[in-house]
Order: sequence, then C-alpha cells, then structure tokens
Amino acid sequence: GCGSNSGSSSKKDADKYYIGGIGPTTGATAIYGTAVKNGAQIAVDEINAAGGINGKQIEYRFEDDQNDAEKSVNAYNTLKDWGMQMLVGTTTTAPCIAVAGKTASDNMFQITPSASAPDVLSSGNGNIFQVCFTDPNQGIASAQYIAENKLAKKIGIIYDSSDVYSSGIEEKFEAEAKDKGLQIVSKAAFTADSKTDFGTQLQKAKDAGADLLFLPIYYQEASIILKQADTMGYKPKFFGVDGMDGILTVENFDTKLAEDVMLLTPFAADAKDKAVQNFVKTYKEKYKDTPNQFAADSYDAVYALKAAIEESKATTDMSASDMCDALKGAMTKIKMQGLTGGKDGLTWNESGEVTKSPKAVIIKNGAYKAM
Amino acid sequence: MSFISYLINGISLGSIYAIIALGYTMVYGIAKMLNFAHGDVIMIGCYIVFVLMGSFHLNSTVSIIAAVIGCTLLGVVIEKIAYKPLRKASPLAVLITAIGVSYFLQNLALILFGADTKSFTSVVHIPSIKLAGGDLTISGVTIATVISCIVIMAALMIFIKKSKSGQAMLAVSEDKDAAQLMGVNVNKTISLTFAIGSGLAAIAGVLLCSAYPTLSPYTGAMPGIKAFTAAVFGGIGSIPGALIGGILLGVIEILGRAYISSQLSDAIVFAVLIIVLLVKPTGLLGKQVQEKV
Amino acid sequence: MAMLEVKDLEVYYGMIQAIKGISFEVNQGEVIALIGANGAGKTTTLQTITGMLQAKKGHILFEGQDITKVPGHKIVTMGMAHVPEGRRVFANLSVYENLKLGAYTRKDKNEIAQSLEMVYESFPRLKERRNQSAGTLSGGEQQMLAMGRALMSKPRIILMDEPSMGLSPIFVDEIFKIIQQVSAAGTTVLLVEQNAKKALAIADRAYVLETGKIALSGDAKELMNNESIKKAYLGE
Amino acid sequence: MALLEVKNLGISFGGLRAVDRFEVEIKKGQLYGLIGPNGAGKTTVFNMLTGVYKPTDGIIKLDGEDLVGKKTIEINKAGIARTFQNIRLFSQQSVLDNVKIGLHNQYKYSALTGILRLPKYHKMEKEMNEKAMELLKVFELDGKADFLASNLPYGEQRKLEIARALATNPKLLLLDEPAAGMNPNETIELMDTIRFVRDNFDMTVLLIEHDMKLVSGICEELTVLNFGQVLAQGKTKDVLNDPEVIKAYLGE
Amino acid sequence: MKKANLKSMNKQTKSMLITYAMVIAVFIIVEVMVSTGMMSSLMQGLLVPLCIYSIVAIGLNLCVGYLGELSLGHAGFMCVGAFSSAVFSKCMMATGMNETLRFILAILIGTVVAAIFGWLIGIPVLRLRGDYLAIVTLAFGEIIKNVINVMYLGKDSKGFHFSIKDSASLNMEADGQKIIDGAKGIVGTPNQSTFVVGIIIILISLFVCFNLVNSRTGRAIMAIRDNRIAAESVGINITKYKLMAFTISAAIAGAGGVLYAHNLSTLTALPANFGYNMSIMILVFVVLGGMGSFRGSIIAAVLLTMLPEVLRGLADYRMLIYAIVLIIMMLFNWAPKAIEWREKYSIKRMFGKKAKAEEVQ
Ligand SMILES: Nc1ncnc2c1ncn2[C@@H]1O[C@H](COP(=O)(O)OP(=O)(O)OP(=O)(O)O)[C@@H](O)[C@H]1O
Ligand SMILES: Nc1ncnc2c1ncn2[C@@H]1O[C@H](COP(=O)(O)OP(=O)(O)OP(=O)(O)O)[C@@H](O)[C@H]1O
Ligand SMILES: [Mg+2]
Ligand SMILES: [Mg+2]
Repeated sequence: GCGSNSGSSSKKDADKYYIGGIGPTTGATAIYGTAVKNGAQIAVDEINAAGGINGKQIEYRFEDDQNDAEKSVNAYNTLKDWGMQMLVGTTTTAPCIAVAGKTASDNMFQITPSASAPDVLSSGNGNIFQVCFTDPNQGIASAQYIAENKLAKKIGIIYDSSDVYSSGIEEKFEAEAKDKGLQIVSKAAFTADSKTDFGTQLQKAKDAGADLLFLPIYYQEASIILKQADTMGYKPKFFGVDGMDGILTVENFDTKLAEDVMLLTPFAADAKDKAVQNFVKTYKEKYKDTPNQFAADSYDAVYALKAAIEESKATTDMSASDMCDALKGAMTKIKMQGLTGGKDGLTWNESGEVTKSPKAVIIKNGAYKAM
Repeated sequence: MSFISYLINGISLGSIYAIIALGYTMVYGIAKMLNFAHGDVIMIGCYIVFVLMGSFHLNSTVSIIAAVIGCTLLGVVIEKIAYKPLRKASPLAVLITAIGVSYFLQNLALILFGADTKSFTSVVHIPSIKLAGGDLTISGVTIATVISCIVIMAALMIFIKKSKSGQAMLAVSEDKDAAQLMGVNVNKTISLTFAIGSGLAAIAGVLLCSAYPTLSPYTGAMPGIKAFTAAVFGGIGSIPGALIGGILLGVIEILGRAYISSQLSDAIVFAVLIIVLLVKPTGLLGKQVQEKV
Repeated sequence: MAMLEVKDLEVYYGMIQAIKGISFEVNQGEVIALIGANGAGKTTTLQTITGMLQAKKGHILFEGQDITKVPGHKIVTMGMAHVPEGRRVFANLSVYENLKLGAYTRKDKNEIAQSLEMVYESFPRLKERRNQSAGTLSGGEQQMLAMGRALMSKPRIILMDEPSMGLSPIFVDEIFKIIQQVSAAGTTVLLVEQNAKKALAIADRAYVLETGKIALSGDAKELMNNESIKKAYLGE
Repeated sequence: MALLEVKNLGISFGGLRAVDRFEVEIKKGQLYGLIGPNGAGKTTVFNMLTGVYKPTDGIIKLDGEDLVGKKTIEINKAGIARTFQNIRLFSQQSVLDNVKIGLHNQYKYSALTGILRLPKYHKMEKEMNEKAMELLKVFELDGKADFLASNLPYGEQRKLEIARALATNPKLLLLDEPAAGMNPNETIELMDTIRFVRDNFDMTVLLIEHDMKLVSGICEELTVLNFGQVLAQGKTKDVLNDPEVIKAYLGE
Repeated sequence: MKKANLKSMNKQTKSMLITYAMVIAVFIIVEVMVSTGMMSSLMQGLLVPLCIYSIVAIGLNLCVGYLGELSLGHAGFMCVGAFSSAVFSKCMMATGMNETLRFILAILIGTVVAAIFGWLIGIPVLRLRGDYLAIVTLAFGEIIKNVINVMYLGKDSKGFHFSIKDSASLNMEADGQKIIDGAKGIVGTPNQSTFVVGIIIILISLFVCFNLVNSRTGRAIMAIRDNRIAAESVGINITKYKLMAFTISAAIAGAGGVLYAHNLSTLTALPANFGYNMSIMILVFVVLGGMGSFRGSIIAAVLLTMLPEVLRGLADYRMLIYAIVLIIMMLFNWAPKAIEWREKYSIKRMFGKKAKAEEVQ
C-alpha cells in the first residue's frame, strides 16, 4: 500500500480497525523505528489483501518519536486524535514506559514489539503486552546456554550502560552466570556518546584472558567490535543476543569477521521457514533492506492483534477502551506461530509477558546455522 | 604493556580529534564563529567516499579527492547561504544558524542514505606495525592519521604565517572593517577559510571512519563536539593548540576509560578540560588577549 | 576632472539620516579639510567613500569611475587609503605585522621595504616598538600606527579621520608636517579634523559640515578669516 | 594633608619600564594636570591608581588609606572614580541608567527587595532618579536622559562618562583626555563644566590632557611625565615654561 | 534616533504587563478550549512541555540576554532539578504525604538544588569569558548527565543504599525499592505536572526576572554585560552579580526540570532530553525570541516546540523541513537585508505617520 502517513485523515471511517505505531524514524536510533514501522506495514498489507480481520480492513499509521519519551507521548496523542484503537509500540524502552503511563490511564490496548524492559509491563494495568523477550529472560537464557554447552571458562562482557535494553540483559546475565559457576573476568561498559571505539574494552577483556565475549548489544556496535578485535588480533568466541541479529546485513560489513559468532535470537532472516522467507522477500522488495528482528517482532505484533480481535470478536465500532478490555482477555488465550515463535509458538500470560523459545544460532559461511 | 597499548589507542583517537579540531579552530579563529555544522560536514565527506567506493567502485584515492572537493564546495555553499547574510548580526545568531545547518545535514543524510549504519571500509592501506612480539599493534590508520595531522598542522601554520591569504585571514579575524580598509576581500577570505576547514573535514572524516569503521547520519555529531572541546582545550584559534588539545583529549579519554571508569570517560574528559581552563583560562596555547584600558 | 567627486550623497543609519545630500570634490594633489562639530557626519562621509557604509542616494566618483557600489576592498586597491576614526589597529598583531598588512594591495617586496623604512623614519616610536602587540600601545602610539599603516599602501589619495586626536602638542605639529610631506610627495589628502585651525593652515580648500549638510565651503585661508568659522570652530 | 599621595610608583611590562619612580601630591580641591608625550605612561598611572594594573613597587595613599593591591571596586569605594581614554559607556542602556549604575553603591537595596518591589525599592528608585537627573543637568544631558548611550555624539559621550564617574561620589576624579575629539568651542564648554564640578561637588580632579588650552586654562599644578619618569612638577605656568618640557612635549 | 526613553519606566512596565496579560489570556483560552472539548489530545499533551520549555528559556534568557554569558549547559540544571525532585517525590510516595504539599516541596527542592549547582558551577566558571565559558558550561552539563547515568540509589528497610557501579552492588534487602537505576533512571514518578502549575511557574519566573532586571541588581548585571571594566570602575562587584544572575537562571531551569520529571512516568538522562542538544535547543528559543525579551523567549519556545508536531504529516521529511525553517527564521530575523525589507513593509509603516509620530515622541 501507499505510505502509512500519507492520506490519513482524522475523519474516522467507522468500519475499519485503527492501529497506530510509534518509534524513532529520525534521530540516532531511527533504524529501529523504521524496522518496526515497515514490519507492521507488511503485516497490515497482507491482512488487508486477504480480506482484513473479520472482513474489516485495517487502517495503520505510524508516528515518529525520535526515541524521546516526551515526543513519544506527543506521537501517541497525535494517534489518539486520529482515532487509534490499539497501539503497536512503542519501539524503544524509555519512551515506551512513558507512553505506557498514558495508555494505562486511557485504557488503550498496547502491544510493543521491542520494548523489552519489565518496567514496561509494570507501568500498565494489564493493557500492555510484549512480543519480544523481556531483558532478564534473555540474560538468563544466555547464561544458561553458555553454561550448559560449556562454551567458555572465562567470560568478558561489553555492554552499553546508557541503554536500558543492554544493561538490563547484562545485569541478569551476570547474576545467572555467577549462579551457574561461570567466571566473569572482565566487564566493560560504553555509552551512547562513545560507541564507536571499543579498543579499550577489548584490551581489558584480552588482558583478563576472556575466551568468550558476551555482547548484549545491538549489531551496529557489535560490527565495530568484531572489526577492532580482528585488528588487534584478539580472537575470542562471541556470544550475542537478539540485538545482534542484523549483523550480516550491515552494508559493506565484511561478514567473514562474524564467522562463528553465536547468538540467541527468536528470528533469523535466513531461516528455512516459509513464512520467514516470504516475509524477508516482501521486505526486501519493498524496502530494499533485509529485515531484522524488530521488523519480525512488529509483524508478529500485528498478527497477534488480529488473533486477539478474532478471539474476542471485537468490532470496529468499539471505543479504544472497550477494545482494550476485550483484547486483554483474548491475548492470554491465543497462541500463534508467527515469525519469531520458534518451536513452541507464542503465548502470553496475564502480565503481558510472552513465552517463546529462543533459538541459538551460529554464523557459518555468512549465514545462520542452528546450533 | 597494556598501558602502552592504551596510550597508542589514545593517540590514535586523539589525532583524529586533532584533525577535526584543526578545521574547527581555523574557522573559529578567522570567522569568529562556532561552526557547529563542522561535524556534519565530516559525515557528508564519509558518505561521499562510501558511495563512490561502494556503488561506483572508484578507487580510494579518487574517492578521497572527490570527497575533499565535495566538502570544500559544501562548506563554501553553506557559508554563502547561511552565514554570509549574517555577517553583521550577533555571533549568537550565526551560532544558531550553524545548528540549523547541522540538523539539516543530518536529516538530509538520513533521507538520502537511510538510518542504518554502514560499515566503512578503511581507505588506508598502510600495514600495521607489530611491536613487542605482536602484543602491541599500531594500526595503519593510526600512523596515517598522526602523519596527516602533523603535516596539515605544519602546512596550515606556514600558510597563515607566510602567504598573503594567511595574512588576510589574520586581519579579518581581528577586525573585518579594518581588514577591508587594507584592501582585503573579507568575503573571499572567509569563504576561503570555510573551504579549507571543510576540505580538512573531509580528510578527517575519512580517517575517522577508517579507524572506527561505521557510518551513520550522526557519525559526525559527537566527534564534532569532542573536537570543539579539544580546540578549546588547546586554546581555540591556535593551530598547534588544536593538535595538542586533540591528542591530549584522546589520551585522557582512553586512559580514563581504561583505568577509572568506562562509563564516565566523557565526564573525565570534560572535568580535565574544566580544570585546565580554570588554571589557564584561554586553553593550553591560547593567547591571553590583553584588553588595554 | 576632480580626483574624488561626491554628488548629492545621502546616508542613513537604519531610519536615521546622517548625511542629507552633500556634494564636494577633491582635486588631484589638493589637501582638503572637512570640518564640523561632533556628530556633523564627517566620519560617516569618509566611511561611505571607502565603502564601509552604503549610500542610500547619490554618487561617489573616484578618478571618473563610479565607486558608489564598488566593494570597499576594491576601492582600496584602486589607490585610496583611510585612517579610520578610533584607529582600528589589529590589536593582537605586532606593530610590524600591522604595517605589513597596510601594504596588502602591493606586490613588489623591495618597494614595500622602502615604504616601511619611510614609515619608521616618520614615526621612530613605531620602529622601537615593532614587535609589541598593537593593542598594548598607548593611545598616541596607536594613532601613529594607524597613520603609518595607511601610508604603507602608497595611496594616491588618503582619507584621514582626526589623525591628531590624542597626540601630544609636539606630535600634533609633527603629524601636520607629515601630512604636508605626504601631500608634497603627490598624494591627495582629505582631512577630517577637530583641530580646525591647524587643518585650515595646511589645507588648500575646506568644507564645513553641519548636521549632515555642507554649510560653507571655500578657500582654506579665506575660511580661516571668516568670522562665523572663527567663532564656531576656531574657539576665538 | 594631601588627599592623594603617591610615592615611588613603578611598573614594568616585560622588559619595558612604563612608569618609574612616579611621585605626586594632590591637595583636596585641586585641579591637577598630568601631561607628557605619547606613551609616557600617563594612562598607566591612572590604571595603577584605580587598581587595573598592580604596581611593581610604590605607595598610593588616598586620605591616608593605602590603596596598593586593592581591587578596582574597593578603590572606587575608597573614593577614586575615573573616565577612560577610549570611552567606555554601557552602550546598550539609557543615559539615565548609565548614571544610575554609577549610583550603585550610593543607594543600596537588596536583590530580594527589588524582586518583591518592597516599599524601599520605590523609595530608593525615586531618589536615584532624582539624583541622576540632577547630575545630568550639570552636563546638560537631562534632555537626553532616555537616549541610548551609544547614540550620543562623541562629545556628549565624554560628558556622560564624567557624570557617571561623579555619581559614585568620589573624593578624587580622574579624567583621561576628556577633551579628545572635541572642537575648541566644546573644549571651552568642558573647561567650564570641570570647574563647576570642582566648585559645586567639592571635588579634586586629576586629568590627563594634550590640549594645552585646557591644561593652561584650568589646571593649577602640573606633573610632566616623560618615558615613565617625572620630568617636571609644579605650578602650571612654571612647568609650561620649563625648557625641558618645551623640548620634550610642547614644541616650538 | 532610537530612544531608550524616559517613558522607559512606562515602556518596560508596559511590556511587562503585556507579557503577563499574554500568558494569562493564553491560559484562559486553553482552559475554555479544554473544557469545551475543542482541543486535540496532541495539544493537551503538549501543554505541559510548552510550559517547561518556556520556563527554561526564560531562565536562560536571564543568563544570555542580560548577563551576556553564553551557557550551553542549562539542560544540566534542568536535569539536576528533575532528578532531585523526582527522588524526593518517589521517596515520599510511600509515606502517604499530602500530594499537593509533596509536589510543592518537590518544586522547591528541585529549584533549590539546581540553584546550588548553578552557584557551585558558577564560582569557577564565571571567571572565564565568552566561548570558553560556553564550552565549560557544556562540559558541566555533560558531566551531570554522565554522572546521573551511573548513579544507583535504592531504599529498603535499612535505609538508603547508593552505588555508582551497578544496581546489584546496592545490596538491598528483598523489600528494597530502586529509586535511581543507573541509565534506566527513575520509573514511576507521579504525574503531577499540570498546565495550571506550569502557568503559575511561568508567571513566577516572569515576575522574578522582570523585577530583577528593572532593579538596581539588574542594572548592575547589564552593566557587566555592556562593559566589564567600566562596571568595575564604578564599584560593581562583578563576581557577585554574575553569580547571582547565573544562580537565578539555573534555579529557574531547575523548576522547569521539576515539571519535566513529573510530567511523564519515566525519567532518564539521555542525550535527547538533558544533553547539550537540549541546551542548544533552549538557546535557539532565546536567540530566536530575541535576547533580553522574555516574551519572545516564550513565544519562540512555544512555536518551535510545536513546529515538529505540526509537521508530522510530512513524515520523515519533517525534521529536514524543521531545520530549513530554523535557518530561514534566523536569516529573516537577523540578516540586514531582511531587516531592511521588514522595515519597509512593516505594519507600522503601513499605518504611516501615526505610528512614526509615536516613535519620535
Ligand atoms: N552606528 C550608528 N548608529 C546610529 N547613529 C549613528 C551611528 N554612527 C553615527 N551615528 C549618528 O550619525 C551622525 C553623524 O555621525 P558621525 O560619526 O559621522 O559624526 P562626526 O562628524 O564624525 O562626529 P565626531 O566629531 O563626533 O566624530 C551623528 O548624529 C551620530 O549620532
Ligand atoms: N599592557 C601593556 N603591555 C605592554 N606595554 C604596555 C602596556 N600598557 C602600556 N604599555 C606601554 O607603556 C607605555 C605607556 O603607555 P600609556 O598608555 O600609559 O601612555 P600614555 O602616556 O597614556 O600615552 P598617550 O598620551 O599616547 O595615551 C607605552 O609605551 C605603551 O606601549
Ligand atoms: Mg567622527
Ligand atoms: Mg593615554
């Protein structure tokens, strides 16, 4: 379909479902918002083309928040004025908490593809659901995986202390690793203001003799770390989480550097799965880019909405609040496969948390391989 | 051993700050304006190289030359459109316009090149040097950066001291009206300053992205601010000051990150800056401008 | 043809009119004095001639060429120098560097060196202080520097805005001697002075400016004996 | 006893001995002149008297109080006010406000009083306005009280500077080339004004000037500086006829 | 000739009254629109932020416009005000203190803490001049942001725990509650900032600033700006007045920060909200609104904050357009050619003689 923003009038066509989305499409984190925006758009287009939900079309609109809490609330209010009945978003955590405060008091149904902190859910009144893992889950799962598979003895960590996602995973990973008897020999942080040079952090890990580097960070920074480690001649194992997904798509990145990198991710763009392949193909055609996990999560979020609407028989003429009450109950009943469902599919509990099983993959010859 | 390796990292980072700071200080020293868009010109330079090498498969030398030319033109055009009309206005007004230009360039790049980070292939083909049996590595980029830094500084100093345009720049920096009375074409001189500053920005950008191989529309912002800090640190307007300020800043940042706290490294840099300025209010090499009463 | 011709000049500061339609001319080799009370518009006139200010109406011709819209730096290159009000020396540059900038429009190194020697001869104090930053010179020293700097361009016409201001009596005499020498060497002089008596003494002709208009003009010696001038500007 | 007593005052800039062994005594109510060739060190003496420069050696006593090493504001409070060779007005403020700033330490009330506009604020402001207008009247500037200071013609800017200095209620007024840039008629007016100030404000005045008409017209005593050192000192007439002074300074 | 006028008292008073009237009028209009349901959610959501930026811009104007010192660190003071008040509110939430009283205390605390920081930072910084001062204020702002991002504060039955390492090293009991959680900041501050409170703080800030600049103190501050040496020569204590202006300016920014902290349920010190970019943004309000004009600051803050929201329809182009609008506004406001053009076609001119006669008066 045409651009999600254009042609939107605030005059409501009562016979449609109004879904809004929020995330940064400008500013330093624009990539995440753009992915979420596009992923959802694909799902909406598919659903609409296939006849809609309960025969009703979806109207979808996405607003930019520049990864700023205040602007996110502005975006939310803009969508409210437009007639939004449910929200896919917001993309990033801190803004999501701010918006969650508003959706809770408005009783607006919210499903976030990617804001993964537990605080997101606790800011709501049961009206908020996550598609992604919560950060603690990822941290714990990673530590367990490393311990169970005896991947390393000495572990180094590099994480982004100014990022809620990264520091959230790191915190739980560290605790769990200690429980599992893993030895963390170095832990070094960086911040949003200094995320292009990791020489020092790598040197520390190297000096401490870390044979595995745990990188609970996004792939952009990871790509630099891989490159700098290579220049230094430091060759530990690298272990990432879902934020690492995308590393193979960085334009001009020498994928050889990512050889043997391991990551836990619910989504891999080159999985054999047919749904995934279709999605990737459409995404590439439409946006000239390979989708990452944000796009996949957001695609799943729209389908979860569809499932919940169908389950609850919510109708297009419901107010946002009524819709919310209906969907809240339905969410815990649905089960779907989606792109990120892994072997057990996606289910939600009452607090809004998702249950899904992460896949551990290793990069071989520039492609993911299940481990 | 690791100390020396941190030191090398610091010098590597610092010399990049220094190159950016040279451009900053040059424009500041002559045109008396904080060109907050300088960092973004750097980013544009990187994209030019990235696109030429990646999409047009030109070799790196040609691409760099094209980037230098491109940035030089960009600098001149920005100056013409956004700064020149404000020559007589308050310096603050120009500062704000520079910020506008900075936003403009960032968002233009966002639309043209997208938000996703690109991995930048180093254009420096000097092999790295391994010392102490491979424990210490000095990368080719570091060597290239340090050398270009010193060469550029020397060239700039000679240019300003010896050439006629350099003399004109000095005059303009002191008093535009009086400079005009000497027969100096003030507009041309300022344009030239921007041209040089922006050309340098292109070189700085290429080295920056070669050393830290990533490129996004916001690549220039933080190094820009750091380089501004470095310029002030060394004494803004002073060319050797920019070099020394840049390198010290890089070293302090890396050592602070290594030995004190990696999260507070910026705070440490800024704290050192403040302390230096309190002891020497015009920076390390800045001239104490005496106001005669 | 007059060397410098000002025709119906009007100049504004924003909405305020400072020059209200003045015309005068300066011939080759003349010394012309421009006198008038504070705020009469003398400085404004000179600044408009050298392009530091833009005229709203009227024309300025230099050697027959209309320079009203010519940018200031080109006017200087055409052979006009200006000793500005308030000296305007480059405070952080040394005396020597200031003088060298004075010769910015010239190319021949030897000739520049000659001029430098001449300036040092006229102002020995400057030679003594050639490496001092101009900003720390005393008021009078700065005035000498401003004058020396203008002479460094070897102009065909020189505009001076109160060159004797702040100079000691002995040096005021000296300055007027230097102006005469400059004139004798073939440079045309347009002189703005508060010291009307001395200015008229060395001038060929003079114009009297009052609140943006020319009130009186004529032969300098005659004006010196004019009663109203005596009363208003000579303090007699 | 002398109001101002300066002994053995000296200062160096790098290698340059700008002022050396300078001495002067000025009695209360005097109109005293400081003259000398360009670069002799006159302004530098003023700068030392007002604490802008710290003398390398010497004593400065005002009414018996030692001023060496004190800051400019303390010296102003102690009773010395000045004008500047290159005019320094508060250019973006009105003529009236320039004088009111001079009255800063004369009419005090706290910032809080000002913010809350307590009765004291209104009382003080009223008194300040009256006092300031009174001063402006002396210089015939009362009609231009609401002009922006930078828009005054040069001569009036000089007068305003004097008015502002007077507003600080000094014992000693230092004027640095007050007649520079004025034509002979304006200079004559200025002479009258300075005399008027001395008589009506009970003021002592030390001035630097190159205009001999003004110097011989109003100064009772003179000190001549040459190359930083005192060349001659004494009654105006005697000094101006001193052959050394004529040779170094006056000419003819 | 331009006049600063003897009517100056009147003119300043007039300008002051117009500003108060403007703020109150806007308040009334907004209240009416809200109660009649004529205002969009977006606008309603923007009301508090608009107040916040107006307040901070007023504060910065005092520093830049009147003291004449360029500060690029005011977001830092906002940050200090925000965090100190948020910590207070968070701690008191459990005690069941009266909510209004708690909020009033929070405002006071935020303002005072910001003032203290302004004062402490001002002492060394104000010895510097011009751009050196600018970079040092920028540096302080960044340091504040940086340090807050590594602060961990928790509270449990044993009292407060503090760490600058990570939240694990707080070693709290099971009943512990994190108050500041490093980069994750503070979550769950009460949303008590309302438009009414915002307007009240704007009015108080205006009151303080207007009365200050029209008093003895204000004249001293402006004297320092216009000519430091001359100000010293008439016995004005430069340090004292610089510090005073800077501190008040910081305090007002702190009050803005308090509103910020209590507007959303999350408070983090990110580059976007408390970094130098925000400081610069506020500076843009001040410069565009006219240095020295508090009314201008408010208007510029409101317009420029709303602009990107109004441009939402342009999708990803909106920030580009925003940048262009910013540049054009600066050129229009300051370029001599534009000024000339404006004078030629200004409304005053159109109505000709009458307006002119008034001006000459
Ligand atoms: N920048 C300015 N802005 C506004 N008015 C100005 C400006 N400069 C000068 N004027 C006004 O223009 C008129 C002419 O000023 P000008 O400086 O040319 O006088 P002048 O004859 O050189 O006087 P002086 O002997 O004091 O130097 C005066 O009324 C002055 O107040
Ligand atoms: N800060 C300084 N650094 C170096 N030299 C200085 C400084 N201040 C003054 N001088 C020098 O000291 C000497 C005395 O200067 P001063 O300004 O006192 O002279 P003056 O007697 O007032 O002369 P004029 O009548 O020309 O104003 C001059 O030669 C000047 O160059
Ligand atoms: Mg003049
Ligand atoms: Mg002097």
